[in-house]
Amino acid sequence: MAELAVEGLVHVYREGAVRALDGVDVRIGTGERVALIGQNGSGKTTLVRHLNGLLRPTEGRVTIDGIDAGSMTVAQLAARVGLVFQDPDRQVFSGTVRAEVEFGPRNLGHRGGELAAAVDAALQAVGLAGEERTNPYDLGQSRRKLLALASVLAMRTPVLVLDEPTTGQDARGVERVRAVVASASEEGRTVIAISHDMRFVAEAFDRVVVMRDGRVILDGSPAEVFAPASRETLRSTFLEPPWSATIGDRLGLGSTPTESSVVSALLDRGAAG
Amino acid sequence: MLVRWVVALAAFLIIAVLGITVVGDFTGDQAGNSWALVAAIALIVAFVAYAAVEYMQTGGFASIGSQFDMRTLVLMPIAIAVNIILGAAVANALKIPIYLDSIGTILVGALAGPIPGALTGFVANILWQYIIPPPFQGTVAAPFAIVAAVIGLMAGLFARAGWLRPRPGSSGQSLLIGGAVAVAIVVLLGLYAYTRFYTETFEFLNPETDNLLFIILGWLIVAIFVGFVLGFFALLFVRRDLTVAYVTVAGVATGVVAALISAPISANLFSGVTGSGTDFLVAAFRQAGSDINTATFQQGLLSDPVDKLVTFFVVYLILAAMARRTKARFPQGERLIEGGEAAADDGGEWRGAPA
Amino acid sequence: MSLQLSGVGYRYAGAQRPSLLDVDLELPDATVVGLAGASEAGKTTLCLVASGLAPRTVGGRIRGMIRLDGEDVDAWPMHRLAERIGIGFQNPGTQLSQVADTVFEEVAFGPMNVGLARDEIIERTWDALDALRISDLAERDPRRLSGGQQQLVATAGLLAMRPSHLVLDEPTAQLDPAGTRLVADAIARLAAGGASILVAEQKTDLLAAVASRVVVLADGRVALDGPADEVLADPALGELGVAPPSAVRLRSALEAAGLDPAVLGASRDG
Amino acid sequence: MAGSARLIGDPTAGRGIPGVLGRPGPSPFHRLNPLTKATLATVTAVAAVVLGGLIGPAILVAVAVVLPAVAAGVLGRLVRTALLLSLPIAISAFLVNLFFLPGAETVLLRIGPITATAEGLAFALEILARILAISGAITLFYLTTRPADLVVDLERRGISPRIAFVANASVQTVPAMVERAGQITAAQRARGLDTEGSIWRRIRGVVPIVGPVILGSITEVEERTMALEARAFTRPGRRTLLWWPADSAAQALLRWAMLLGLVALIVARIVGVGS
Repeated sequence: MAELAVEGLVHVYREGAVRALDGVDVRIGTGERVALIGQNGSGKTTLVRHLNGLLRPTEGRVTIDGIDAGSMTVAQLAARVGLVFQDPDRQVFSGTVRAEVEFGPRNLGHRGGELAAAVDAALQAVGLAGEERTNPYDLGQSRRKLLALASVLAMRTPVLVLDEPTTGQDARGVERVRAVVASASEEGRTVIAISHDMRFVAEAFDRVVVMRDGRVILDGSPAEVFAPASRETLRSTFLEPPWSATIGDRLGLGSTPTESSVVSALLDRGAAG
Repeated sequence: MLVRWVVALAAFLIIAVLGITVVGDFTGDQAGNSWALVAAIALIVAFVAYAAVEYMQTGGFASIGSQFDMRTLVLMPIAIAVNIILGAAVANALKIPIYLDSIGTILVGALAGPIPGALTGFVANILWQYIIPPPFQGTVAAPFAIVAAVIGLMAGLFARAGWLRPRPGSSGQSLLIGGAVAVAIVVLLGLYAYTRFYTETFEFLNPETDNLLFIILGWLIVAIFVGFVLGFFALLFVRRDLTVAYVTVAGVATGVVAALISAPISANLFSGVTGSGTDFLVAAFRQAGSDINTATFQQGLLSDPVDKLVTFFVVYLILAAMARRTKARFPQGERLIEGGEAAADDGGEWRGAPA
Repeated sequence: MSLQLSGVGYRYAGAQRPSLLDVDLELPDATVVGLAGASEAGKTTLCLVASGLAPRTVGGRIRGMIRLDGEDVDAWPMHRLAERIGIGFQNPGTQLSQVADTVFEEVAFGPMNVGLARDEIIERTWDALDALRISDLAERDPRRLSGGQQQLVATAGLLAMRPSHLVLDEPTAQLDPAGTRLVADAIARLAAGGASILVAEQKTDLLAAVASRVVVLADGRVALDGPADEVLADPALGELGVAPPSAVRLRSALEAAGLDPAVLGASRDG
Repeated sequence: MAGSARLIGDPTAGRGIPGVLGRPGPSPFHRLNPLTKATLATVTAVAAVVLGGLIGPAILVAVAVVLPAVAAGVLGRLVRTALLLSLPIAISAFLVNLFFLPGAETVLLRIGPITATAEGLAFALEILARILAISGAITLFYLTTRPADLVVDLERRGISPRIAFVANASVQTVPAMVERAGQITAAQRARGLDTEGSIWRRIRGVVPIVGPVILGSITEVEERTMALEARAFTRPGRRTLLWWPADSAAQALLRWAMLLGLVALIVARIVGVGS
């Protein structure tokens, strides 16, 4: 559905300021699940804001299916790249949950049955079905965040970008977000998420891009990025691999970013021994 | 305690008498305006006198300060910022002949009460002129602080009377009656303003006039009025909420009072020039033959009711979108919630906060 | 010397059901108690009740008894409690006083409100900044700091009141890994110094590292209560909407696959 | 409070407040008490209105605005800011009066049906003089005074800490809210809101942007309120202030003199008008 290519991207907010992005090259294929990690200020948010045109490159370019994003308006790009911001209170304004979710698809020109179906599916996915008529501000903070996710999900964009989707979520909330990521990816949509939750990153994504000071310093599968060999590079930007990876390293199991990979590595070793 | 009230009353009377003596003429066409301004000024002076006596007695302002619970106090800076940002944006950038600089004031009045509302309006205009740095600084804001205070006061009183409480699912009959009453009140206010302030100089829709400006202005007024009535009934029946009628009357009434108080200030201090879109209306009315005082009244009576009507509706929408529990915790919040709070039946061991 | 809740229930104004029921909780001196539970299980409410903000500031109705160092605090006004119990929230930005242009004034805000002597305020402010190792930020504008730094400033503002107990409601929820580490280290250091802290957290790895005791809430009631390593290894944790710490999860994954968790070693430093 | 020492470690005595707090301004005019400067600004502004005409305000601007500005070394910034602030009003004043002053007869210029008159020009200049005096006086005040200094000074003189809070917090909230509006605009554009098109589209964008600004700010009220109460802000009685701007008897005298002068001017004006 959509292939993203970021080529030689440089962004400077003000003349003379530091380069928020300092030459980023990333290609992301259709249906990929990519986690973007790094400290605050490493350029993650600046990067994803180029994908839907909220920011324009100082140098370099972004293409979507080979078309230069610079030739499209933000409104046109919004139909291709849906971006969910971190703080739901920076977007919620409608009187009801349903109206809030309808806002995005309506802006894209969706109407009638198609709109209703998209909204229903999105609410179902985040567990807010049955709350259609609720005032969004009567929901708790964590459910309001899921509402913000639904409001972009319903736009059915080929690319979905999530900024810190698991912040403030409990175990069930994280599970819901993971399910949303998985099903969107199965539908062939590309999912890109910024996250600080390394376990979530290792378990829900098939590719991890690590940023520091406006550059990509690591890019690969969770097994590659969280491998013992990458540890020092991760540390240089204050990131710790998930516990499973640390344990796997300690036991000499190779790279085991998830619990299941530790288990299978141990089973393999048992079989071999 | 008694001394403060006596001093406040004395101050009110002194200023009122002084104002009448100085301004002199209270019998002319614009007597209502002068009355309103003098009364508003006297009200403020009385409040200041009350506060001064309390300060002399106790070295503080506890009796006034304690009316402001912490939540109201935290809301006030937000309200003031909303006033200033929207007000500056409308005046400097949009150049439309309304102000939209009292949303915060009316919001505080509605949620917290008349006195906090009045104080928010007053303080907002003072800060706007003295403390807020450019580009939001207001060059002509402080003299209108009195107007803002009265707006906040009125909003607080309307909300206290329950006028902003939602009434969803009102019956068609009550909507019709309520709507008719509201339109009647607005038309009466309009007629009052028209006969008092427009008939002498401004030939409303006079077919013999050849001045393009008058024709445009006349049709503009007709358009506003027709649009208002249509929009009003549409909204009333779409939302099926009788409160729409209450909000309309509250907005228009507040607007008329605001116009009465602000016009003399604008005319005498700034000759009707405040740098916003309203200046062009003043110019038009002067071209029609009004003197500067009359022109600012005519402009105010056109701009303010529209402005306050829009503002009251915006505030009503904000209140509707706010979380119920957030509203309920403000001093006047219970009066903004449909049906009020049904207190669950408690056993004896449940208790509230210590006094 | 302790903060003790016995049989405490609490209901928000206008709510049909209580948000807390029959909660017994003791926060002794020199102890860190962790508080876990799903969203809307009552963690935040319990923090508000323990600090006295509910019902004093929030409204609503309470029952049961709260004792501070043996004294019933029911009739205490909030400003009196504020000198004994400090409470911190998850959002660093909203905890700033909005009246301070420097970190120093921000941290001194509470002691200034209490009306202490000027020298005393200055001493306490420097001490609090030192305790969190942010004295070098004293002249900075608190609004221009990172979220983690702001959270430390907010915590220093609590410490400057010299409370005997601290209540922290998800202090790291909004922070990036570096910010989380700053705050977690500060909690661990205060705990090692003998502080008495109640920390509500979704991050059970953090609780495993700092708490000696953990309480899990479900539907406003205490579901689990006991030593941290026991509660955090309890099989019921998942059903209560709490993700077990990484080490515990890994161990259960091994057990489920028929492997002996002993291969992981005895460490619980996850 | 035996438990307290453990939370805090060993006290290290002997440090004062950081140097930036209440740091004196660069010039003697900066170092005047904020209330003195505020009085000067208010008296100048009111006097300009009371005097009217061209010469009165001009002298006022020279004596009470330009002279102090030169002494404070802010004349350049003052001129830029005051002009910028009064520009929209100046344009209005000229358009309204130059062309539309009723009863004006001396025609200067005729553009189609519109005529510019000499009387209109004179009247517009008078308004402009008044506006320039007001904006100059106020601009001089805040170019030489930090808002916090005035608020601290007023609090020392006895205004309620609650009013002081509202004033300080308002100053901080305005830029914060503008920043918030920027973030919200980004979020809504990401949801397909078109803010770049026709006027009608821009108007449709007002609610999705202004709505979350206000609602989100109100949602934070609860947490801010709790954070302030948890820091004993509602305790009755006086707060301790760490520092406050210097004042002197001479300045107090000056302030009263300015106020008396203003009252005298107003009285003279009323009597003069009445006779």
